[in-house]
Amino acid sequence: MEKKDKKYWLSLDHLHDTKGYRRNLRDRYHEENGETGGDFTRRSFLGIMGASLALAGLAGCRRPVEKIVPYVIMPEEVIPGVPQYYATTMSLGTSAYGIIVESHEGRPTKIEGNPKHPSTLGSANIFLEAAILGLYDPDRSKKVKHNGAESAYNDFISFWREQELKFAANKGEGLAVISESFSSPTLMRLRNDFLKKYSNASWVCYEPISDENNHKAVGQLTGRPLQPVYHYDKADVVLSLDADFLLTENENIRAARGFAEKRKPDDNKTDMNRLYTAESAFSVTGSMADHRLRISSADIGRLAFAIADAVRKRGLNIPGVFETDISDFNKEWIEALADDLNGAKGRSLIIAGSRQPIRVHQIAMILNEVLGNIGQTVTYHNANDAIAPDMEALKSTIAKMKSGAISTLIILGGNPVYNAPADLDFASALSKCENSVHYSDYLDETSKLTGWHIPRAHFLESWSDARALDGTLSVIQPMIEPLYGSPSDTELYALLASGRNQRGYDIVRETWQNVLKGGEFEKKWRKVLHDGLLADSALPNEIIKLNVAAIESPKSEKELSNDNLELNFYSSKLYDGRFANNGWLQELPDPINKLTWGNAALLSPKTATELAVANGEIVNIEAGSAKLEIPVWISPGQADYTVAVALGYGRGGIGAVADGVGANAYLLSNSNNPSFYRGVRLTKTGAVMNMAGTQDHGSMHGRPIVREATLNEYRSNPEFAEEMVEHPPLKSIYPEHDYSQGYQWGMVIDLNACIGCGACTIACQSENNIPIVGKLQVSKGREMHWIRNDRYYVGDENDPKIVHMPVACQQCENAPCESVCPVAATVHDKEGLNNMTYTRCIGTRYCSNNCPYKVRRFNFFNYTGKYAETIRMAQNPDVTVRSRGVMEKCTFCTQRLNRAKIKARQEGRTVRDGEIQTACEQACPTRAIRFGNINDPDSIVTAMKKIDRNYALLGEFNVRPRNSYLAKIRNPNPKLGKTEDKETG
Amino acid sequence: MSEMVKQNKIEGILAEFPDPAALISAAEKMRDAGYKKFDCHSPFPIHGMDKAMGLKRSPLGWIVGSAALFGTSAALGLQWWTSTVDYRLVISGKPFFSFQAYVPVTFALGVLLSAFAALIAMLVLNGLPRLHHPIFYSDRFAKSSDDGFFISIEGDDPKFDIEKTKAFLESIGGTNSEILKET
Amino acid sequence: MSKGITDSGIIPGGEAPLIEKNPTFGSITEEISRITERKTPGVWYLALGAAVSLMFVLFGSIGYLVFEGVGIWGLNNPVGWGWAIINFVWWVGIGHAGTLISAILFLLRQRWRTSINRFAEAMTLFAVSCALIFPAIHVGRIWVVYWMFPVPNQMSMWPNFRSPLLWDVFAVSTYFTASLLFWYTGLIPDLATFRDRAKTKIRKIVFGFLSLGWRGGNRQWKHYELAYLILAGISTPLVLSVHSVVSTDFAISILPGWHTTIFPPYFVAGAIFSGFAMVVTLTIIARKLFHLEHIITVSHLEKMNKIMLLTGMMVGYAYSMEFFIAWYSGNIYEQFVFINRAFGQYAWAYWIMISCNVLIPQMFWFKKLRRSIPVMFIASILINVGMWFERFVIVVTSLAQDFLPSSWDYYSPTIWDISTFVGSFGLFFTLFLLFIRFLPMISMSEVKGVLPQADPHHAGGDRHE
Amino acid sequence: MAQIFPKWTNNIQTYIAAGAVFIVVAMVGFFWYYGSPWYTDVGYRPIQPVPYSHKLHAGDLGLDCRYCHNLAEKSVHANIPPTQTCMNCHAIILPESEKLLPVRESWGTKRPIEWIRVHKVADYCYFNHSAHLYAGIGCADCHGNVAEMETVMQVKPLSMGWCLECHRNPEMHLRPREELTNMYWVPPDKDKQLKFAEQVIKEKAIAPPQDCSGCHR
Repeated sequence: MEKKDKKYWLSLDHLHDTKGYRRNLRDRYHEENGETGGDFTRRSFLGIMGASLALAGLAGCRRPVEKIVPYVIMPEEVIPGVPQYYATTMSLGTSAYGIIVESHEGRPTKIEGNPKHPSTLGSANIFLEAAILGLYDPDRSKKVKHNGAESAYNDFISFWREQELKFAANKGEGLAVISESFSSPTLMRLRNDFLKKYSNASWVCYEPISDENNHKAVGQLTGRPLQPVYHYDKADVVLSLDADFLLTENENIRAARGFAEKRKPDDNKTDMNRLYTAESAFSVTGSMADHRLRISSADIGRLAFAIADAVRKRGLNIPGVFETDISDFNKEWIEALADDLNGAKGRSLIIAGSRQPIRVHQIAMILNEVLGNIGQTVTYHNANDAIAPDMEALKSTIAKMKSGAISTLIILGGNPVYNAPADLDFASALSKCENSVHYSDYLDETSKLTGWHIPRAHFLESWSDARALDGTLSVIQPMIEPLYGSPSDTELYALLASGRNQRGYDIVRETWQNVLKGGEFEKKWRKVLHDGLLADSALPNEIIKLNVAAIESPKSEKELSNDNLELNFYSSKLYDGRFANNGWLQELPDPINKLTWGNAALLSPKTATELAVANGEIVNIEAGSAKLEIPVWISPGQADYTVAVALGYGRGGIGAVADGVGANAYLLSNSNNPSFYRGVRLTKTGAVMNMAGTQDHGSMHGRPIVREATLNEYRSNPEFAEEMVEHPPLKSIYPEHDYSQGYQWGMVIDLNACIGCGACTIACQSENNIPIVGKLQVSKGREMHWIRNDRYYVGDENDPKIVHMPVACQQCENAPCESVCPVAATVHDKEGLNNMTYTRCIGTRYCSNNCPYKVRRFNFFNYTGKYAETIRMAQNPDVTVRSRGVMEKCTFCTQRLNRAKIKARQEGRTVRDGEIQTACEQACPTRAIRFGNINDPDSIVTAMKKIDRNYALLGEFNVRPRNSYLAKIRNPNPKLGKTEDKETG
Repeated sequence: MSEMVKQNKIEGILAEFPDPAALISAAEKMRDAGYKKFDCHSPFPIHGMDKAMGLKRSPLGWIVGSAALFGTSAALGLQWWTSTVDYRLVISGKPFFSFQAYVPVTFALGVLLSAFAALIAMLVLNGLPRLHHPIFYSDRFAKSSDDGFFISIEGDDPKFDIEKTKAFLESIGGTNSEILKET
Repeated sequence: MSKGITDSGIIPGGEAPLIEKNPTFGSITEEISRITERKTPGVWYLALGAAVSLMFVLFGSIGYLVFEGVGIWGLNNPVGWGWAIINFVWWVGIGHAGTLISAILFLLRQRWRTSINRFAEAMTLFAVSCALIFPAIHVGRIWVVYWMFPVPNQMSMWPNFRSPLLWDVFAVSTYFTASLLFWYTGLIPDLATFRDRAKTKIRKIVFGFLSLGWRGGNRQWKHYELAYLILAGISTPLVLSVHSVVSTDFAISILPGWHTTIFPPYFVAGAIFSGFAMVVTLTIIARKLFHLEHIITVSHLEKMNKIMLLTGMMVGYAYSMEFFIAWYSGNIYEQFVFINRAFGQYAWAYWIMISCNVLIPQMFWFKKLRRSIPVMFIASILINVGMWFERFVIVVTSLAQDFLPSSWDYYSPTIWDISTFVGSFGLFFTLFLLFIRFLPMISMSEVKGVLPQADPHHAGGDRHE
Repeated sequence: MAQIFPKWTNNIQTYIAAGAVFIVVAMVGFFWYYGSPWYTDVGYRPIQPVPYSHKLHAGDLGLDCRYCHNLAEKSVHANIPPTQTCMNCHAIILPESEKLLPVRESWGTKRPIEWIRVHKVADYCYFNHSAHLYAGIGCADCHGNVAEMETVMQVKPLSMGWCLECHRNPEMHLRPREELTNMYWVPPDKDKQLKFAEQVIKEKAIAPPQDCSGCHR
C-alpha cells in the first residue's frame, strides 16, 4: 500500500536530469530512417483453400485476376478455413515443454501450452511463443555446406560412411562428439548405440547456460544421477539463492504456476507464501520477493553458510562445519529468515541458482533435508535419458583437440565457437581437427569454421521425443514438412549411430515400441500422438539419503570496489543466443530494465555515480587481457560494485535481425567460473549509444496506478485499493448505454500473480500479426505491442522494489477514443468491446492522444510491407495485417470471440466460460490474466471482479473500463518491518 | 430596379453633378418632379440618398434569413438521420442523438448558406453581372467610380422627353449632360 | 460606409484625422490604383521568387510525406500530434484579424478600419489557406481523407459528427468561404474603379469581368450596403466560433491541460492577438513600400497595438487561470501538467511563450512605444513567435506526459516537420505578393466614404428635409 | 470609356450557372455509377481454365451445390472442389472429352487446376459461409442463379452497404434448410414468411451483427 512516507522517484537519469539522458533523448530523434512507403492492406497468405494467391495483371481494367488453387486430392483431416490443433513438444536443454500448435491449412501459426503436460499446464513462456517465428525465419540455414561450398546431405552421408569404415577399426579413436544437453529416450538410445559402436570416442555435452552444478551437487550428495523437481505450490516459505526460478531456471512455467497458486491472499484460511531472494542483478523472481537481499553473487556462498549456521542454531542437526565470517551481512535478515524456515518445516523450500557453484547447491539440499522438505516441496526423480553439460569433459576434449588427438569432431547443435568460454579458445582447437561437422539452425560462427555444415530441422519439422524433469514422456511430431529439407536431430543421430539414413518417424516408433509395452501398440501410440504425451509417465519420487562430506567453506574474497568489480553473466530473452535472430524476442522489452535490441552493462546507481557513467555511455569492461565495449545502463536494485551483462548478443553474420545487436559477453567468459567472477574494471570510451528502452520513467509519481499493500494491511482493510482514490460519484450527463444483455466481455489482471515475464506480449504478437519495427523505431517510441508490461520502481533509489503491470486496451464502455474519431473507425459493439476497424481508419491519431492508457499503436510506416514470404506464412489468417497509416490496438482477440460464438450458435448453445481464452490469458504462466463474460454470474471473471482487491485503473474518470486489476499484496516478515521502513525512507 | 435594355434608339440621359450634396438635392428634385426610372451614380454610397430618391428598403434581409434557417435545419437533419436512423453506432456510450455535439456543424452550415445567399441575392437584385450597359457609352461616366457624381434617367420613364428632361436636369445643376444611344 | 458610420458623427478618439494630407476623392483613387498600374518593381520579382521557391519546399515535403508516411515526422506514441497541428492552429489564429477588423469593427462603427480592412482580409484568406493544408496532410492515409465528408458511399458509413476534428472541417472551411465572399463583395466597387481606369485591353476585360458591370448607382448601393452589413453580421459570430471550435480539439479531450472549459475564449483572444500582430507586421512593410503612410497612419497602427495590449493581457490571464484551476481542482494530473509545463522538460518553450505573449505587449502601455514603428514591428513579430510556442506548449507537453508515467516520452521534430512549416510561409507570401500587385490593397470606396467631403452635410451642402 | 463587352455578354451569367450545375451533376453521377460495385464488380465473368458449366451440372443434371462445394456448411470458405471430385465421375463419364483435358492433366500430373476467382470480398472482411448457411441464407442470395450460368458471373455487388441491407432485416431471406441450394426459391407470401422467420430467428438465436467486429478483425 502506498504509504505517505514511501517515496516514489523518476528513472534516475530523469531524476538527476543528467546530460547523458538529455543527449540520449536528443540523439534518439536526430537520425534519418530508411523505411519505405507503399500501402494496401493485405491478409498475408490468404487462407482460401491453402491457396497461394497470385495477382496476375489487370483484367478488363476492372479488378486484378486472382487464382484459386484447390487441392488435387483433399486430405481428410484438413477443412480449409478451420484451424487444426496438434500436440507436440519443445525441448530446451533438459526441460521439455508440451505444446499445442494451431495450424491453418497445414501451416503452423501459433504455439500454445499443452494443458495435459506437467511442465506447461496450458501456459507458455516467451521461448515457446516465439518459436513459431523461428520456424519461418528466412535466415535459417538452408543448404549443406562442405568447406564453404554448397553440397548435399547425401554427400555428407557418403562422407560419414567413409569415416565409419575408418572408425569401425579403432573403435572411434580420435572421434569426438559435442552435443547439446537433452532429455530424450530416442536421442539417448542413439547416443548409447553410438558409444557402444565407438567405445573410444568421446561424447561431451556443452551448454553455456547449464544446470551442471545442480546435477553435480545431487550426484555428490546422493551418489545417483537424480533430477530435483521443486513443488512451489506446497512451499509457504521460499528462499531463492540467486535462483530466477520464475523466468530463467528449468521448467519455469510450472514453477511460476505453483508459486502463484500459493500466493493467493484473499482467503484467510490458506496462508500466502513468503519469498526471500538473495541476488546481485534484479531478476523477475527478485521483483516478486517479499524480502530481497542485494548481494554480490560470490558472497551468496557465504550467505548460504550463514543461513545454515543460523538454522543449526535453532537446534537442527546439520552435519559439516560452517564457520565463516558474516560480519558484513544483514544479521536481522538472516535471523528472521532462519526463524521462518524453522517455523515452516516441510513447507519451506530452498533453491540455489544454476549460476551458483556446487557448494551452494549442496547447502540448499542439506537445508531442505534437515527442514524435512525433501519429499514434500522438493522431490528427486531418476534422470535417465537426460545428459547434463559437463565443463570438465569439454576442457579435456578441447585439450585433446589442441594436441591433434581428435581427427573428426562432430558438433551436434550448439555454437561453441561463439559461446564456449573465451579462455578455452575453441576456434583454434577446432582448426586442429582434420574433419569437423557442425549441425545447426544457422550458418553461424561455428559452422563457418567447420568443414561440414548440416542445416538443422526446426523442432516443428521433426520427429523426436522428450522427458520432462519429472520424467513425463512426450513426443515431438512435425507440424509441417521441413521447409528446406533439413535432417532432424533423430535422423542425424541415427545416421551417426547406425550409418543408416532412416526416417525420423521410424526411429521414434522404434524407441516407443519399448515404451508402450503390453500390446495394442497402435492404439496407445495414436493416443500418445493425439495427447502429445504418455499419460502418467512421470517417474516416481526417489527416496534419497544424503551422505554429507565436509563442504569446503568459501574463502571471503577481496572486497569489491570501483576497480575490483564483480562481473555477472545471465541468461537473457535470447536464452544463450540461439534465439538471437528472432525479432519478437529482440523487440520484447527486458522485464526489468525494459531495454530492447541490445544488452548493456547493468550497474547500481551508486556504482554508476562513483564511476561517473550515465545511461548509454559506452564503457570498456576489462577482465585481465579480455576487453568488451558495451553501453552502461543504470539498474536500481543491482548490488553495488557488480556488473551484470546479458548473454546471447553481439552476433555476426547469422541473420538480418541478430547481426550487430548488442555486445558479445562470451568474450569475457571464463571456464573456471562461467557465471561470475571478480577483478573487473570499467573504463570510459567517451562514446555514447542510442538505447532503445520502452519506458523512460520508472516512477508512479505518487499516482494510484499499481495499488499495493502488505498482507496485514489488506486483512485489516480489504477495501484499500478502491479507497486509494477519492472521486465524486461516477455519473455521466448522458443516460448510460445498456449493456445488460447477451455476452459482455471483460478481463481481470491479478497484479499479485503477474511476474512480468512478457509471455502475454509475445503471445499477442503471434496471435494478432503485430509487426516488428526495429531498434530505431522503438527508440523513437513507436513499438507496436498491444499489451505492454509496465515496470515501476518503488522505494529506495539503490534498493527499490519492483511492481509489474500489464496494460492492454481497457475496453472502456465510455471510451474517450471513440467520440473523437472523425470517421467512426473505432466504435462500440453490443458486447461492450471497443472495436477498431483498421480499414476505416484514416489515421488522425486523435484516438491515441485521447486514450488515457496510451495503449493504441500507430503504423507510422508500412511495417508489414517488406515481410519475407516465409514470415507471411507465420501470420494468422483470421487477423487483418495492418498497413501504413492506420491505428491498431487490442480487441480481446475478437477473431477468437467470433469463431467461438459461431461454433456455439451452430451447436445450439451459448459460449461456455473459459471456452474463449485471449492469447495473453492463455499464455500467462501464473494465470494472472482472466477473461470472460461479466454478464455470467458464474464466470471466473465475475468472481474475480468481486474480490476486494479489484479496482479500475484511472476509473475515476468514469471511462468504465472492462478491464480491472487486483491490487498487489506483499507478505513481508513482521520481524523485518523496521528494516523495510528504513529502506524505503 | 434599373432595367434599361429597350430596343428604342434613345436609351436615356446622363448628367453630372459636382458633389454629394448637389447630387442629393438634385435627386430630391427629380423625385418631386415625379421621375421614376432615374438613378444616382457615385463612387461611394451617399447617406440619405435612398430617402432623397424615394426608394424602399431592400428585401435582402428576408432572403438571407430564410437561407440561414434552411442551412441549420438541413445540417441538423443530416446529423440526426445519419446517427439515429441510417446507421446507429454506439460511440463512447453516448445517446445516438446527442444534439450537444451537433451544434458546431449546424451553426457552420447555417452561416455558410446565408453567406452565399447574401452575395448571390445582392447580385440578382442588382441585375448583376451585367457587363454591357448603355450607360457605358458615356466616356465621362468612367468618373463615377472615381470622383464623379451622375444622375441617369431612362428613356422609358413615363415622364421622359428628351428636350424637357435634358432641360430639367440642367436646371437643377446638371452639367455636360449627354444622350445615351444604343448604336 | 453604412449609414451608421456617418451617423456616428465625429471620429472616435477624435484626435488626428483618419486620413492625413486631406486628399480628394481623385487623389485616393490615383494613389491606390497607381500601385497596380505602374511598371512592376524589380524588388517585387525578387520577393516573389523567394516566396515561390519556399512554396516548393512545402510541396516537396508534402510529396515525401505522402510517399513515406507520417513516420518522417518526429511523432511517437504518446505524442500523436506535433508541428502539423501546431501550425494549423497558429495559422488559423492569424487568420482571425482580417474578418474581425472588417466585420466586428464595422459593426462597432470603427471608421478607422477602412484603411486596413481590405489588407487584413486578404491576409486572413491566405493564412487560412495555409492552415487548411495541415489537417489534410497530417492524417495517416491522405487518400481517404474524403471520408470526413458526409457523402453517400457503398459502405453506407457516415462521418462521426461528435468529433471535434469534423467540426474543424466544417467550421474552418465555412470561415474561409464566408471570408472570401465578404472580401469579394467589398472588392466589387474598387474593381469597377480599376475597370474604368484601365488602359490595356487585358485589364479592361479582366476587371470588367470581375466587377460584374458595377455602375455605382444608388439603386445598387442600396442592396449592396445591406448585403455588406449582413455579411458583417454573420461573420462576427463566425470569427468567434471558429477558434472556439478549434479549441475544442483539445477542450473536448480527457487529457490534463487540454480538458479545460476556458479554452474557447482563451483561444479566440489568442487568435485576435496573433492576427493583429501579423497585420501590423505586414502593414508596416506595405505602407513603407508604397508610401501610404498618410492613409494607413500611425494612429491606425497605434489602435491595433492597443488591441494587442488588451488581448495579450487576456491571454496572460488565461495562463494564470489555468494554473489556478489546476491547483484549485485538486486533480493531481492537472497539477502535474502545469508544474511540468513551467519547470519540466519543455520549460524553455513555456518561458518563451510567457515572455513573448505577456511581457512584450506591456510596452504598449507607453504612448511613445505604442507609436514607434520599429518597436511595434519587432514586438509584432515576437508576439507571433510567442503564439506559436503557446500552441507548442499546449499540444506537446500535455501529450508527452499524461496519466501513466510508463508511456511518457520526449518529442522533438525532424527536418521534415521544419521544412513543412517553413514552406507554408512560401505559400502565404506568394499569395500575398500577388494580391498587393494586382488588387487594390486599400478599399478606395470605403476610404472615400469616410473623407469629410463625402458627407453631404459637409461644406454647406444645402440642408434639406 | 467605351463599352468593353458586346451586348450578348449580358447572358453569360446564365451560361456560367448552367455550366456549373451541369458539371456538378455530371461528376456526382459519374462516381455514383462508375464508382459503385454495381459497376466495378457486378458482371465480372472471367474465362475459366476448364469450360465447366454450372448450368449443365447444377441446372440440367441437378447436382446439389454441396456435392462439389462440400465444406460450405462446415467452414469459413465454400471450397473449390479438388480435381479428385471431378474425376469421381469423369473417370467414367466422357473420359475422352476434349474439354476435360486440363482436368485429366491435373489429375495425372497432380498439379492443381488454377481456377479464377469470381466472388471476392476484401481481405479485411471475414465472411463465414457456414454461419450464413446455418442461419438459412441460400446460395442464390449472394451468388445469383448459378444453375443458369454457363460460366459463373458475379451478380451482386458484395459491397458493405449491400451486406448491411440483409443484416438489418434478414426476414425475407431466411429459408428452411432443405431450400438452401434451391436456385428458384422465392419466399412464400409475406406474413407466412415473416412468421417462419420469426420462429427461426428465435430457435437458432440469429442476430446478424451490424457491429464492425462482426466482419472486420
